[in-house]
Amino acid sequence: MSFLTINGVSKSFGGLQALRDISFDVEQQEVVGLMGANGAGKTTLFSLIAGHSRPSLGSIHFKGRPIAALRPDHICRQGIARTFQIVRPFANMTVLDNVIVGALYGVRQERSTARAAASAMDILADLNLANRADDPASSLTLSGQKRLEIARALATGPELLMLDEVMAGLTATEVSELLDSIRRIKRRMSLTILMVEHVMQALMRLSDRVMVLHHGELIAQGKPQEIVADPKVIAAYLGPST
Amino acid sequence: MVDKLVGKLNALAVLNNNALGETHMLKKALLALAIGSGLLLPGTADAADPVKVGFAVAKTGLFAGAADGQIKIYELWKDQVNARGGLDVKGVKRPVELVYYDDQSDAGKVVQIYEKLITGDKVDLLLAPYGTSSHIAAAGVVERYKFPMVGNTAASVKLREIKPGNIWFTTGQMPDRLAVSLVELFKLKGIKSIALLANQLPFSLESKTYLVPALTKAGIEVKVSEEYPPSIKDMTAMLINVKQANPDAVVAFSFPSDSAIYLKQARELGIDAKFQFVEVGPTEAAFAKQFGEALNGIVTMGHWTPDNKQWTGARALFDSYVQKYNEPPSYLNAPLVYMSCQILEQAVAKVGLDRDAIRKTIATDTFDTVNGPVKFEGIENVGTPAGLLQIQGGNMTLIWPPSIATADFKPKPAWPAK
Amino acid sequence: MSTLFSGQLLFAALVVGSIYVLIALGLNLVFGTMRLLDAAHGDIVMLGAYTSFWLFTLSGMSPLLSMLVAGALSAGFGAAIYYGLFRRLLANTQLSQRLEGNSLLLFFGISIILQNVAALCFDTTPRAYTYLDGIIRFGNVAMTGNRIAVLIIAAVLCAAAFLFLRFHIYGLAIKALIQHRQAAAVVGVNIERIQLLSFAIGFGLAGLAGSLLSMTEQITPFMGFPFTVAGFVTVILGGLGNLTRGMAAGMFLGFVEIYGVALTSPSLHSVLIYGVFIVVLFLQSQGLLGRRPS
Amino acid sequence: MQPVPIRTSLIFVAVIGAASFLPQFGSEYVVAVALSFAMWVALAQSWTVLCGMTGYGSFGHAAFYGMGAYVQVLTWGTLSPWLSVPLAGLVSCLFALAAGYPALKVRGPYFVMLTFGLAEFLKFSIIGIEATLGQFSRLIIGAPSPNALYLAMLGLAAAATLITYVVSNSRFGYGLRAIREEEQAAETIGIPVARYKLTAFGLSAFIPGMVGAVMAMRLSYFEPSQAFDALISFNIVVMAMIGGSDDARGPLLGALFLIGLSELLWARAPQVYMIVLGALLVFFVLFAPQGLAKQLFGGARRRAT
Repeated sequence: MSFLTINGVSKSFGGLQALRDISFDVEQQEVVGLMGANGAGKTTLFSLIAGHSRPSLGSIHFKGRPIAALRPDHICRQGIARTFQIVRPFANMTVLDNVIVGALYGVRQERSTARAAASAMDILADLNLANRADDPASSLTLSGQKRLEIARALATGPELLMLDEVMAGLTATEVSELLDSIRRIKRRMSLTILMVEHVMQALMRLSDRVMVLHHGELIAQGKPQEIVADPKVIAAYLGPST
Repeated sequence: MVDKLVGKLNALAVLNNNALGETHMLKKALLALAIGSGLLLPGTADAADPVKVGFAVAKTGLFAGAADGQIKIYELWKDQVNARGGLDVKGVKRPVELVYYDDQSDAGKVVQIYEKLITGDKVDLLLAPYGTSSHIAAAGVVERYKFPMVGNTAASVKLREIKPGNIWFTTGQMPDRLAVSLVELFKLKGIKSIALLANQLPFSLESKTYLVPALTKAGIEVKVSEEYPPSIKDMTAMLINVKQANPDAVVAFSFPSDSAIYLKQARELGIDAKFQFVEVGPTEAAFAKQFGEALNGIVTMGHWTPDNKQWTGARALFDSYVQKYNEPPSYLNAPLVYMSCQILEQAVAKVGLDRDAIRKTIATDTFDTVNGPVKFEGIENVGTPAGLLQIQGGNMTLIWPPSIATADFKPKPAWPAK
Repeated sequence: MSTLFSGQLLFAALVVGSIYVLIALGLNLVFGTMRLLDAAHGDIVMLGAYTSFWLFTLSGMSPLLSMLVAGALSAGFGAAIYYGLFRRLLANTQLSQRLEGNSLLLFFGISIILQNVAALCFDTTPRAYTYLDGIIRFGNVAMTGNRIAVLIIAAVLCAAAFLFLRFHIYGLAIKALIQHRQAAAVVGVNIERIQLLSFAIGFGLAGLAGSLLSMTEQITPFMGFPFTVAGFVTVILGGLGNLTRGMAAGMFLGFVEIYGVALTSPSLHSVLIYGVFIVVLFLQSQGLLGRRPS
Repeated sequence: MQPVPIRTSLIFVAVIGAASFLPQFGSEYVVAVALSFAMWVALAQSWTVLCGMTGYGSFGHAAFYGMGAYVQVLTWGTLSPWLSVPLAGLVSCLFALAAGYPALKVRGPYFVMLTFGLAEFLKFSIIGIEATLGQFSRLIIGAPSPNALYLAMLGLAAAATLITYVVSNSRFGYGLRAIREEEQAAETIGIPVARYKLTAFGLSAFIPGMVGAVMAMRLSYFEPSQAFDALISFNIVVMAMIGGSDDARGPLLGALFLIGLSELLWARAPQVYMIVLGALLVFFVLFAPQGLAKQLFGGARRRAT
């Protein structure tokens, strides 16, 4: 039994078929990258796994349990956390409070705010946000808000972390710093990661395996080096080659 | 300490009374100086020492529109008394000073204000707030402090549940008595069937509750009976039913805003019953301006007219009101309010400002007012009958009961077409 | 049952509905273009009514004429408070985060101010005058001249508004702005000017409606609030920001008010109106309109 | 939840203790003002539990107040008034839960209007019911003394303040604030959003129900159009708004400020008072949207250490 199993999942909105018969597995502690052009269905897939919408067809199992019918908060408590492509910080709360809330709920359901705060500080330190702990979340730069998004997700104590384009819009230095942070955290927390990314450098350096979505279908998967050489993938990205 | 602070605030808040003028301010200052230097013993009444009369008014909120006439009468009364040299306090004339606060039409504020007037401002006399709910709220306060107050703009059979002793009501229009008056007149005028419309507010519903059994007893058929909430904006559907039923009389137990709707649309639809009763509103100046001739023949409730020669001061009240405010007073509320002032004035003239004596006097004496003699039994004025007014040729006339009427009921003429 | 087919009832529904249409149109413009909830809209109606009342009483000016004055004054007032208050609100990112909620409170404050300034200036006595109240008959339907005037003028104004939005360059710009703010800016719509225009038109229509009402209703400083409520009910029925459906919804509400009562009982009047309001809000929340202010 | 700081709890106990002796040394009028202050504190605090924290603004809290008053007059004479008060709270709370279940799916300004609509709907329904029952207004004869009512109201204000304080500093409070900031994100980190909103709604209706029940005795008169007056809802919002903040300080400051202002102004110039009130509302929205609490105590900073 795999850690995360997606089996025959389809999703349509009205007449629009966003995902068509997607099946794949993710093993524990694996890092899987998900790529595809805009509108390929990556974010839809994330929403299905996180419980924001339900698949039209197919099933999703996490650690052997079906989760497709669960509400987002239940799924989070099973150990799945996600970030949003367009950041959604709790803008009027401090950076620290943003992360504390994550620790108070999620898998951990921490009862003591003091203990939640302590672990939140650790996570902030991991993401180089410790010195901004007392500032309002709205005062962070985009890079800061992306990291906060990750910190809040991590605070819930997930086993599976889903990152939705966390590198987008960052400078090269910021990208490489963030990559380091994620790798460090992954090791420390024994995380499994499913990430949507356009920044190829990130995909290449972090992923054990890369999957490619095209028009709602899974057209290729394999090691990062194989994928970038796959003619189907090149065709999908650059248009059909002659 | 808190008391002192609030005392100061109160002192600040007492309304400046411009009407009393500068000389009075000077006297007051001298008086204060005199008290301060121990020349005068506190508590000694001086002729210059004003009599403070306190009350709550609805300057804002739900009743603000309706309560305006009440304040105008209070002001008029004060001016008249002061023009006569002051309020006769057992032979000593003292100027009247009004102390009033806005109650925002909120019964909770009314309670607070009367407590403030009694304990903070230490007023000598109290006048009434506006409306039944405010009166009931104030009744609790005057009862606790044993402070006599004559109420005016309230009418409800519920008032009889209030413990009598410190509050009285000048109205003769208790809903049960109004019902009797209406049915008597119906019988006299040969009315066999009516249509009944009632706003779902307390007074109108009470009126309905007492009218229906009285009609049954008199053998008058109720052809249409409808109730509507206070927020009604259009009565077409109801009035079409009324027109089809073609009753001898229409009784609309309505409040000013819906009375206006009734008049507008009954005229439009041509409801031609010869007897059309509209409960609250037609006595107000705005109705005369809005409806003009169309008001002719409409019957409404009220037991006063300036034309009754037996009532001393009735015509004078009308004239002085018109002179001061440039519009006629409400035939319904103005006399009620003015009577309450007169009763207080006469009691004070007789026994001074002692509350026990005032209470005893009001409870037992008969008072001569602009609306005839007033006599209280319990909280209720039994000296004034439930009356009916009719607009005839643009004038408000008193048509019922015969004992005080100045004209006879005339069948309502057709609505003016213009 | 025959009551239901009475022309009288139809006429009543049309008159009530046409006033709602005018009021809701202004409310909708201000919301659609700026996402502002104008809780003082009924008070502009009140100011319009007083304008016509005083002009009639003091100089005998016909309300049919003075409605232009009332409309212009209200429009000017709208422009003034747009410049004075709302440009600031719209420009402040912190405030525009919860724009609808904040604007509701802001307008509520303005509403309190207007009501009490009116009470202070004109006192609270109900005012009224008589104008065009001759009765005109069409078959067995009787109506006063002023109500016919209300209906005709409202219909003309609605048609004008409809044509303006459909064909005039500014009207199209308003619609563009309602549909997509960023896109409108990109295609060169001067957003600020359009917002100013929406304020002026919205308030102007409310002032005009007030003038019309002054012929048939008693005027008090507090007369506006029920119209604000009716306006909101209408706008919610039609969908916030949806101008044409909002106009239809105003008529619909007029018909609910008249025929709903005729079919059931007058005692259910308000329960019916608020019932429709609640149900529509519930239904819309399930679908497109439950979006969170962003 | 974190332990309550000793200083805060001492101040709280001292203020409540001192206030409960007010009838002994203050005049009746002072007690009357204090009662109305306590009433607004209790109402505004309750409002804050739902609206300040979750951002779901209610313009319909008059419904809970009115329900409470209605329960009191209905049970008057059959039930001890002091039993009716908690019963009134319970009924209001149940009503909130029933209405909140569908209503809380509606967001933003739609929720604001919906709460207003629900309150008006309830008001007119009760007017209709009372008319059908042939009861057009109800009198309460023999109510407890004003001092007893004052103490009861003080207790409610204290309880409401305590609830807001506890909720604000609890895990539950964190959850509610997260819902206010970003509902979907809150759900994603494991907060049971629907249940939390409903709980907050129920909680915020409980005390207003009891306040209504006490005020019915104070006014000794019940009429639906007054007990359910929309003005009550508006006043609560204005107080909470001017007070600002999502913890127990805001409503206290808002109520204090407005009662003080009204004592100073309302009596001498009622319309001017209302105009100033409107102007203040405009001012606070534009220049101090986070209210007095933020102006006095700085940002919404809170460290849970």
